[in-house]
Order: sequence, then C-alpha cells, then structure tokens
Amino acid sequence: MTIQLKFDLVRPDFRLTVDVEVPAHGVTALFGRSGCGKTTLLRCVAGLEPAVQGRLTVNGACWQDEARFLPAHRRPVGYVFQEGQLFPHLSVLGNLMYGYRRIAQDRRIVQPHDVAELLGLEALLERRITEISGGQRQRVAMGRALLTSPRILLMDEPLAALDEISKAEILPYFERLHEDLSVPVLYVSHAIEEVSRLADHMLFMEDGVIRAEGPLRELITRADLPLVHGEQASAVLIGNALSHLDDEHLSCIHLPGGMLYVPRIREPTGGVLRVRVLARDVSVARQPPLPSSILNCVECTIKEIIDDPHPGHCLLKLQLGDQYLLSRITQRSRRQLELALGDRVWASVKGVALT
Amino acid sequence: MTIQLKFDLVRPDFRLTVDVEVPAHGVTALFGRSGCGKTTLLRCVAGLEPAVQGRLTVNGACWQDEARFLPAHRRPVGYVFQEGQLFPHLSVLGNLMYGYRRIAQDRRIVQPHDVAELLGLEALLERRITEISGGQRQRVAMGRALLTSPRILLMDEPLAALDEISKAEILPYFERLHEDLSVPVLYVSHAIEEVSRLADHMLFMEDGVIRAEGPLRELITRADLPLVHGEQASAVLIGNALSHLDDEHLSCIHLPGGMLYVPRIREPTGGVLRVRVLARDVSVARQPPLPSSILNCVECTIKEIIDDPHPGHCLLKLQLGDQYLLSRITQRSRRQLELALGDRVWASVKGVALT
Amino acid sequence: AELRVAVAANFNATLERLAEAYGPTHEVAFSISSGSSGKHFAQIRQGAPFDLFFSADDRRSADLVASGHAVADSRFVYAEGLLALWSPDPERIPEDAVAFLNKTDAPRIAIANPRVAPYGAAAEAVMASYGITPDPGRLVTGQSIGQAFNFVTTGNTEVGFVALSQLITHERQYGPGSRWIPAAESYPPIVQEAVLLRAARDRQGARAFLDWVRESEAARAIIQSDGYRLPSPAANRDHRDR
Amino acid sequence: MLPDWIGPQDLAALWLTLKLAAVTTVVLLILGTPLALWLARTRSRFKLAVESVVALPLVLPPTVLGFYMLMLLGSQGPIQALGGPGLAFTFTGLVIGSVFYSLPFVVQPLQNAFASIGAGTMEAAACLRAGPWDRFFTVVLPLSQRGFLTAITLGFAHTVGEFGVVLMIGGNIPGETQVISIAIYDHVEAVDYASAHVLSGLLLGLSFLMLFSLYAINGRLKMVLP
Amino acid sequence: MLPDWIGPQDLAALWLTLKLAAVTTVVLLILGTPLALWLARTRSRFKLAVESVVALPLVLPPTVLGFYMLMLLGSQGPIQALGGPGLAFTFTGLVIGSVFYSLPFVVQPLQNAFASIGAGTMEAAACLRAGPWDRFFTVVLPLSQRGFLTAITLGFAHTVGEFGVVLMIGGNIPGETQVISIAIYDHVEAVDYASAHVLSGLLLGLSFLMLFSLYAINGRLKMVLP
Ligand SMILES: Nc1ncnc2c1ncn2[C@@H]1O[C@H](COP(=O)(O)OP(=O)(O)OP(=O)(O)O)[C@@H](O)[C@H]1O
Ligand SMILES: Nc1ncnc2c1ncn2[C@@H]1O[C@H](COP(=O)(O)OP(=O)(O)OP(=O)(O)O)[C@@H](O)[C@H]1O
Ligand code: MOO
Ligand SMILES: [Mg+2]
Ligand SMILES: [Mg+2]
Repeated sequence: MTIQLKFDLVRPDFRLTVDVEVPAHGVTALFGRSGCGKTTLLRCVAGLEPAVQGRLTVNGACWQDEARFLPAHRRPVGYVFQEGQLFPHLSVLGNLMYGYRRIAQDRRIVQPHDVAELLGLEALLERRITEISGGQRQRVAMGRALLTSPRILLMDEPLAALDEISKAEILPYFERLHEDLSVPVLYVSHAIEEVSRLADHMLFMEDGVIRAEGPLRELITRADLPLVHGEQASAVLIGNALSHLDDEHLSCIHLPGGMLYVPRIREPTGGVLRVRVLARDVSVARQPPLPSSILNCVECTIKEIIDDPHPGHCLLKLQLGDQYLLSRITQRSRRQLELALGDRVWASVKGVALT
Repeated sequence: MTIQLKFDLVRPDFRLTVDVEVPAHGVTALFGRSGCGKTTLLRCVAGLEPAVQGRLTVNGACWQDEARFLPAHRRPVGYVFQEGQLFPHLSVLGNLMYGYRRIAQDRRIVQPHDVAELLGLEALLERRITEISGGQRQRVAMGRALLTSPRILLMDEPLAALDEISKAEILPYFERLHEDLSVPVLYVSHAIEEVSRLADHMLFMEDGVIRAEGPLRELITRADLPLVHGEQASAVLIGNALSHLDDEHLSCIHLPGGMLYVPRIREPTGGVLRVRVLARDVSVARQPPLPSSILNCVECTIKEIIDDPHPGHCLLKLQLGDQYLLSRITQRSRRQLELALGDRVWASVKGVALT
Repeated sequence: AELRVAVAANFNATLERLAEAYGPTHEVAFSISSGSSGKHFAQIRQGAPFDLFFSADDRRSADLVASGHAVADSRFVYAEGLLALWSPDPERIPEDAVAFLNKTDAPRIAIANPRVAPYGAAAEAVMASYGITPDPGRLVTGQSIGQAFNFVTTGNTEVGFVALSQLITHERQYGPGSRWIPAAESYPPIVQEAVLLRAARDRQGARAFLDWVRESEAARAIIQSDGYRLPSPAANRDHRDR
Repeated sequence: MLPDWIGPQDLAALWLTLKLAAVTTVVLLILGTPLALWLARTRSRFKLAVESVVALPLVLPPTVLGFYMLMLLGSQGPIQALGGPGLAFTFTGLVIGSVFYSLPFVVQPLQNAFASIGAGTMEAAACLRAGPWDRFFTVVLPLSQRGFLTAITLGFAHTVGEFGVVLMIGGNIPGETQVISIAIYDHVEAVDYASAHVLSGLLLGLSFLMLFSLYAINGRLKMVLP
Repeated sequence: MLPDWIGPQDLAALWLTLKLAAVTTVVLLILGTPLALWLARTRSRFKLAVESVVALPLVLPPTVLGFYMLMLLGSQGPIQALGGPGLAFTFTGLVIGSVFYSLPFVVQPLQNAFASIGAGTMEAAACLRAGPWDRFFTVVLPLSQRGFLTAITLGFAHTVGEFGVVLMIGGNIPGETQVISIAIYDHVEAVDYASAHVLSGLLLGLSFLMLFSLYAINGRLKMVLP
C-alpha cells in the first residue's frame, strides 16, 4: 500500500511540484530548508489548499484527482500544525476533545486519558489556552490530532518547543503508534536525529520539488545530498537482535559483516531493528584497537571518500556487508593513515552512542 | 557589571520566585523543562508582567524596585517571543523596521541591510506576514528584535523552527553580536548543543525556581543536575589557541594538562577559547591508543563515576588539569577495564566532534 | 428683516404661497419651519427663535399666551380646516358614503391621530354624528394628517378622512378622485390660530404680516383657494375675547 | 396599581413593542448572519456594492423610508401587483420594515466579527472533522460572541426606539401595530408630558435591565479572545 | 440647471446635513474611541453599567429623546439655568443631540475591534519601544480598520438619516437647523411627492457614492487580519 502524492500548486514566487509515492506505513520524513515547501505539501495532503492540481491516493482511496476533491473535514488525517492553531475559546480539555467527539465510537482507537497522561497535560485540562506555556500548547496540539484516531498523521515540527526529556517520553509513543496501529506519518522536522530515529522513508525537498526520495538510510549517506555534511550526519543500519546481555544491559546486534553492542533494547531475540550511527562517532584504524571503552569494532571497506564543507575534514563511506557506515575524520588522519578507496579498515563505534 | 533578577510572581497553580545575579555580558542560558517558567522570567525582565514584585537592575540601572516600574517600551530590550507575535498588518519589511525607526539614529548599531541578508529575508521584504513559512516568520521576529540595537537580548527559542544550515549561518552572528557589542543575552533553548555552544552562564530552572546557577561548564558536568544524563551531555573546556596547522585546517589548543586538535578556528594564536566535548565522544583506555583517526588523546584522572538513567551506562567525570571532561561508557567497559575512582586513564576524543 | 414662522405642517404650502405674495412687495424675507404643533409648542417654550406661530389648533396658541410666550392680543383664527373623505379612485366613493362606510366589507379608513391632530378629532366627530362605526382594526391612524393622506395616495387604504386642502393640492397635479364632504356642522370647527410670539412683540413687520393675513383680500383668497374656510372677522374678534 | 397615566393601551403597546423587537432581532440574525458570512469571505466584485446597499437605508429618514415602503406594499406597489398580500398595517409589515431599516446594525458587527476569525483556526477545525455547519456552530459562533452581542443590542434597541418606519407602515392600530414609542410620542405631541415621562422612565428602566443582563451574561461567558 | 422641485433651501439643507454628519462623526470618533478603549480593556465593575448606558438612548424614540434634550438645553433647562449657553436651535445643539443618539453605533464596533487585538501584538510593540500613543496609532488603529469603517459608516449614515432628535432640538429652521431629512419629510407631508422623490434620489445617490468609495478605499488598504 502506498500514498501517491502528485501536486502542482502555483504561488507568486513559489511553486510546488511533487510527484512521488511513499509507503503507507511507517514514518516518512519531510526534510528541507526553511521555505522549501514542507508545510505547503502537508496542507495539500490535508485538503487545505483547494487551488492545488493533482492526484492524491491514500491506501487506494482517492482523495483528490481531476474530478474529485475530498474536503478537509472528510479526510481522516491528524494534522499537528506548525503554529498550534489551538481554539482560543476552548479549554485544554475542550481542545483535546474537539476532534475526538467527532469520531464514531467504534473508530476511537486513541483514548483521551492515555494521551493526556502521555503528554503530561492532566493538571492543565481546565486551563484556558492562553494560560499555558509554549511547550504545553504544542503538546495540546499533538494530543488533539492524535485523538481523532487518524489514518494518516501529518506532523509539522511537533517537538520543536519541547525539552529533551519530554521528547524522550513522547518519541517512543509515536514509534509504538505507527507500529501498532500502522498509521503512516508524514513528519516535518529539522532535527535530523529525531528524523533518523523515527523515519523509515525520506523526502528531501528543495525549492518546492523533491530533490531525492527513498529509504532513509540510503538518503542520509548519499554523497550528493547535503545530509552527509551536517554535524549530525549519520548512517542507519538494519540488523537482528541476536542476544541480550541482561546483566550488562546491552544487546548484541548481528549485521551482515559484523556485530554491534548497543544499550539493551526491548526487541525480542531475532527481531529486526535499526541502529543509527553518527559519522562523528566512527573512527577508523589500520589495526584492530587495543582494549578501551569502545566496545564495537567492525572491519569495513572504504567505498567513497567525500569532501566535507569543512576543509579540514572528510567523510568516509564504509561498506559493511551490504550496508554503509559513515565516518567523519580529519584530513590529517586520512593522510597519516594513508587511507585510499578499497582499503580495509577497522571502524570503532562507541556503543553508548547507538540508539 | 551584572544583571540582578529578583522576582516574585504568583499565578494560580504556578509561582515564580527568582533571586539571582547573572553577568551582564555573554550569553546566559535559561534551561528547564516545559512549563517551568522560562518564558515568564523573560516577560518579567521585559516589563510585561506588571504584577511581578521584586527588583531588576541591569548594569547598575534600576528597571524595577519597590518604588519604580519602568514600562516595557522604555526598556532597551530586544525580545524574540516564543510565538513570533509579528504584526499582521505590516509587511516583512514593516515588521523589521518597526523597532528600528523608534531608535535614535546615533544608537542604531545594527543595520537593516545586514540583518536581512544574514537572516535570508531579502527576497521576502514585500511579503505579508501570512504569506511566509514558519521558519521565515521566526527569522523576521529575530531580525525585528535585533534591529532595536538592544542593550539586552531576550530570546525565547529563537532557532526552534530553523534547519541546521540556517542555524549554522545565524549562530556565529549571535556570537559576534554579543562579543563585539557585549550585549548580554538571556537565551531560552531546549537544544543543549545550541546552549553549550553559545552560553557562558546558565540558569537551571525547575517549577518556577532556580535549581542551579553558575558558569555553564560547571553546571553541565554537575552530577546532581539532569544535564549530565541526556544524550547531549557534554563538558566545555577553556584553552588557548596555541597554533594553527593551516595546511590541514586544524588548530591546536593548549589546555592545562593536555592538547587538543580541533577544526581550524579563526581565533588568533594565543586567544582564549572554548571547546565543547560530548560525553559520548569520549572513550577511555588504560594505555595510550594505537594510531587511528582519533587525533586527540589526553591523560586524566577519574574524579567521579555517575550512574546514568540507562542502567547499562555510566558517566565518568574526568579531571584534566583544573577542568573536567565527561565520558559516557557502558557498564560492561567499566568492568572490563576495571575502572575505579582516582585511576589514571587515557581519554580519546575525535577532533571532528569539537566545535 | 427676516420673519421666522413656525407653521403647522398642513398649512405649510399655503403659508409659502402667502409669503411669496407678501414678501417681495414688503421687502420681508421668510424663514418657515414646518412641523407638528405639539413639537413647536414645546420648542417655543424652550426659547425657539420664532416670531410667529401658525398653530394647527387654538389650544397651543392659548396655552402660549397663558404662559406668557405669546402676545395675547395677536391671537386670531387664520383658517378653519375642512374635512373630506377621499379616494384617488374617481369611482370609489359612492353617493351614499355613510352606507358605504358602514357596509360589512367596507375598506379600511385612514384618519389622523385624534389624540394629537385636530383633523383626527374632527374625523371621529364626523363618524359619530353620522353613525359610522367601523371596527377598530379597520381604522388606520397616521400621526399627522399628512401621514393619513399618504396612506390613501399609496393605496394602502382605499379611503381616508383628509384635509380638503390636501386633496385640492393633489388633484391639481394628479387629476380628480372621488370625495365626500361631510356637513361642517357635523364636527367642531377645526380652528387654526396664529399668534405673535413674545420675542417679536415689538417687531412691526411681524404684526403687519399677521394683519395682512387676517385682513387682506389677497391673503384670504389664497387661503380659501387652498381648501380652507375663512372665519368672519367678527368670529375672530369673538374668539379672541374668549 | 399602575399610575393613572398609563392605560391598558399603553401596556398593550409595550408588549407589542417587545414582541416586535424580539421577532425583528431574530429575523435580523437569521438574515444577517449568512449575509455577513458571505461579505466576510467573498472576493466577489459585487461585495462593495452589496456592502453599500446594506448601509443605504440608514441615510433616508425613517418616515421617508416608511413612505417608500408604503408605496412598495400598497395597492399600486409591485408586491400586490404580483398577487402578494397587503402587508401594510400588519404585524408582518412592521417586522419587514424594521428588519430592512436595522439590517446594517446587525450585518456590520457580524461581518467584522467573522472577518477577524483566523483562517488557521477554521482550518484546524476542518482537520478535526468539523464540517461547515459544525465549524459555524462550534468555532465561528463562539468566537463571534461579542459581534453577536453588539448585533443583538443594536438591532433590538433600535427596533424598540425607532418608530418612523413603524409609524408609517403600521397605521398605529392599538394592540396590533401601536408600539410604545408611538405612544410616548403621542403623549409628547399632545402635551401630556406627565404620561410621557412615566412611559419613558418605564421603557428606560426595562431596557437598562435587559441590556445590563445581556452584558452580564456575556461577561460570564468570558470571551477568551484577548 | 436643477429641476424646479429643488429649491435653494433644499440645497442649504443638504449642505447642512453633510456638515452636521461630518462634524458629528468626527466628534463621535473623538469621544467614542477613548470610551471604547476603556470598555475594551477595563475590568472595572462599572463597565457593565457604562456599556448599558451607552446603548440606552437607542430605545427612546428619537423625537422623545430630542424632547428631553430640548428640556435640558432649552431656556428653561438646567444648563441655561446654571448660566450655560443656549444650545437649543443652534448647530452646536444639533451636534450634541446627534452625538448622543449615535454614540452606540460608534462605541460598540470600536470596542469589539479593540477587544480582538491580541495582547501579544501589543506587547511586541511595547518591546519595540512603542509607547502607548505610538502603539495606538501604529498597531491599534490599523488593526481596527474595519471597526472604524463600521463606526464611521453607521455614525455618518445614521446622522444623515435620523431626524427626530434634530427636529426637536433644532426647530427645523431653514439654512440653520433644517437638514435634508426634514426637508424630504416636509415634502412628503405636504404631498409634494415629486420633490420628495428627487431629493431622496439625490441623497441616496450621493450616499451610495460615499459609502462605495469608503468601502473601496478600505478594500484597497487590504486589511490583512486574518
Ligand atoms: N497567562 C497565564 N496564566 C496562568 N498561568 C500561566 C500563564 N502562562 C503560563 N502559565 C503557566 O505558568 C507556568 C510557566 O509558564 P512559562 O510559559 O513561563 O513556561 P516555559 O518555561 O516558558 O515553558 P515552555 O518551554 O513550554 O515554553 C506554566 O505552568 C504555565 O502553565
Ligand atoms: N500564504 C502564502 N502565500 C504566498 N506564499 C506563501 C504562503 N505561505 C508560504 N509561502 C511561501 O511558500 C514557500 C513555502 O512555504 P512553506 O510554508 O511550505 O515552507 P516550509 O518548508 O514549511 O518552511 P519552514 O521550515 O520555514 O516552515 C515559502 O517560500 C513561503 O515564503
Ligand atoms: O426619524 Mo425617527 O428615527 O422616527 O424620528
Ligand atoms: Mg513550515
Ligand atoms: Mg516558554
């Protein structure tokens, strides 16, 4: 099942032209610089841009084509707006329940009590919307959208105003949500760490068009996209949870070509899972390292050497089985270690960095 | 010179009680969970909470005490609101110039042209505020506040809606701004990496009170504060730029107790500078490591071993001269390396991670 | 010199014709304020800058004299209003108007408000003396005789008791309709009095105009041709002494 | 127990006035709301013309307006020509006249209120499955509360007080079209000032109570929009 | 060149009407704006009472209101008794009466407009160094544009059309206090329908042009909210 997005929207000074299919499960990240059209794309999906031409099919159901334009209130989306858009005349509770009340009882999958608890809003339910903090407002906006038990979630930077701890509490809920309920999510975020933790698929936008599109772990290691150049450049590896070292709270992940220790995860033995490895966390050496606090060490082949915007750095794209790792090193190290394409190297990754 | 903040504000269900002095130069980060009172504190400083009791002195000038309450428009603050608050009846240019026009000509230090260029707003100047994207709005809000050439900047998550690249462009400007013009900044942000890059001083808030306060590099390594527990836990070291390796685009920083290579910096030889080292980037070993892409290796003493919320991890607080480094390692490594308080260890830090 | 005259609305047009006849030869300019006499009465008592008051009745003039706002010996009847039942439709009002009005399917009748307008009181008196008894719902009341007339001309009531002066003006322009003129004895005379106001008690011009209206043939002819009856000068004298 | 000056006719007039004002206000809201919604949203080029026409009845003196309405409703008027009923001197006629005359007092405040509701708020409601009617009742209405209050106040009070139109097309038939304002006016014209004072005082007192309660209720509902 | 039906007196009345309406509107804005500001911001317990009192003149028939104002301003009234000037039957008196009667049409739309300006917007302006007056002119005024438009339209049009108060306090003196609405009314009363039609047409035409331009200008200014 897929979501087929084909849009053409013309504005003075801006044009959105999109024709892409994304999987109708999992999280699809919308990534791109400020003003590139991410919000506009979400609005088209929600049915808020009546002027848009094109075709939109979600899981086989056609929401828009030449003949048809399903109005916004008929589309089972949950939209978390970039700027809240809470109802000023309703309390926090009133906002949360607004959509919930409009859903047939037998379709209510998400329950108010759970959402309020998860989002830490229990104590605020009676408050007016002008009497809560910015982050609290953002959480209300999120809860309100979730409570419509939507069949697709549109989230425009939902966590931007939240602290690390709140994020850490809320993120796993999202993961469960889209896994358990298999609600596909279109997720706009500037935080690549958030995106690479959550997203399976990625749309990379530039000036109203999709520059690149595909599985997240391909896109974030592609040398021609700016994603490899940021401080947060990373690779995502897929492996099996091989075994758990319970007393040490570690799990051991089996990858074609190696093995990684990561903080203990919930996945049962044998489950498929993803590990994100930041380029800056990967160092390389010619020999296997001596004992240190670095637990993980795998042998790889240098597939590509990519220039970095910083002239003193470079990126190595390392092949490990059929997957890739990124490693950011200094040009100095590269020269000292005399690294060249095709060389076999030992890549060390601190286990604690893996999530 | 200092800023003296003494506030008492009572709201139903919330009370702000603050009595603290922060330096009147550099960036003071306001850190704390959603709803802890950060915005409220900034509002008190700006003069937007007339009900607040207390005393506020900025650089010797008293803005509020028992007898006096300087109204908001008389306070030379530049306030970037958490939620924009742009003027809907003015264009982007109109918004930017609103404050600028109200500043005496000889006090205008910041110029419209520079700000528009820096914030990438040149092409949008004629647009209406409803016709630009969320990130663009945030940039207008920032520009508008800067253009009042304020004597203190209050910034409430000014970069939350911005992508990495925009952030990377704007952050150095802030650094220059507060260094060159010595405008003190009160800076609210949930992004600890942003904060630890920018801030010198920190106020850690909890439920309306200041839990801890002091130089940033002390606070972020304090075992009793939650800052050491996040993924972004880090330490900040102060050193001198000893020399530059120009052909390799590296700089060498001298610290009491060691030397670090970092990406080439602008600071002239001998200048004082700060290096942020993430706990997860630091690995430890009993012996000096073999040659690898890890450039930096310093010998330290284990001062403290801190439990981590993740049961498989622990944090080491390492003394290097009179400063501290943090290192996050797995309990497994700790056992394998048989680390104990007072041990001498070799800490490796990837140079590329330093900023 | 300018004469400021407050005049009852029903006499406004006639007074304008009088002013036109009088003004140029006597070098007097007129400022004429038309309105209901009740309003003028209240205004004069509050110091309105009028010189002459042509009331629609004889009560207000008497009251103003009594309260000292008007000069006693200036009071006189400048016209007596005549009432007519009228319809713009030449066929509508039959010979036997009384029977017509008493029929069960008789049309609605417009009258002026008897409480405030003398013509309304007169209409009531006429109906009483002829034994015309329409049920209250068919009696449509205008605030002034002008409004009653409007009801008829716009066809919202088919007939109405109006001032003879009105239908004369109207028929001059739009052609004849049908009318029934009740006997003058069937209602108390609609006596309209003029009076010199205190502010103008020493103005010769003001008194002179009043005298002209009362005495001159020219003035009497104009008033009569507009559908008013003229009292005999003797009646006027009696009246003043009353 | 009432003072002599107030007859049963006056009480009937008072009752009729309240009935007229209430019915007129309801009709005004029913007609004015969609019109105001249309004006607030449309980009039609007729908007300007419609806006102007709505405000136009105001510039004619009420009695003159009433006169033209008489021409419209009368036997030579288009309504009867098309087989319509004779509406002059009926309660329905009064309502029509009052509605026409007070329309701008209702349309304009509502239009302003509607225009100031942010598009984003409406979009949010749509994305939460609220259809157009649902949005109207759960978002537009509560957020336009003050606009409705103004519309109701001005529409109601103006209908109570204005009598030029009513006088003209009502015919002052006791119990049917005689309203309190005409009754007071009569007393003044008839130099029966005492009765005028009493009736005016009564009307003012009643109206003050009504307005006060209306504003108080509104204050209770505690409009949030800052 | 004018048709016979329109005399110089009518033109004088037209001119006087426009002057009266313009002056009244200006005075209404000057008085109404601070009052509306106060009502929009205050939490005083007098707020309800003041709101009700402002709307109260509406419920009295204009002539009756005019009658009471006449008693107040006239030669037997308290103002002159206390040595004040005689304001009845003067242009100033007309302005006072009209202002009093049209006040709610100005205060209410303005109050609504002011109340719907977000506190955040005002705070932002304050933090950008705009003092209270500055904020009023650069934020409140432009954001209340539609409210002002409504206030001006209703205030002006109502003053042009309403004549009960004016008739009573003014005395219908040609060239001095006779306004066009009374002139038209007189023509109707005097069965001089032709003149009434022409004058009404003229007044309607003029007013339509004025309203149309007003709305068109407002459209140009392109209010942004929302
Ligand atoms: N206008 C108000 N009236 C009453 N309580 C308020 C008001 N605004 C905020 N609060 C409450 O005061 C507390 C502090 O709010 P504040 O906005 O300062 O939080 P914050 O630290 O800025 O949070 P965030 O990171 O979510 O923006 C919160 O608990 C909030 O619910
Ligand atoms: N209502 C509008 N009318 C005209 N242009 C608009 C409108 N809204 C946005 N734009 C423009 O369209 C482009 C895309 O806007 P959009 O809001 O989709 O950006 P975005 O990718 O969401 O950016 P951000 O990350 O800053 O929120 C921008 O250049 C913006 O200036
Ligand atoms: O003109 Mo009025 O409003 O009826 O006297
Ligand atoms: Mg956006
Ligand atoms: Mg906040």
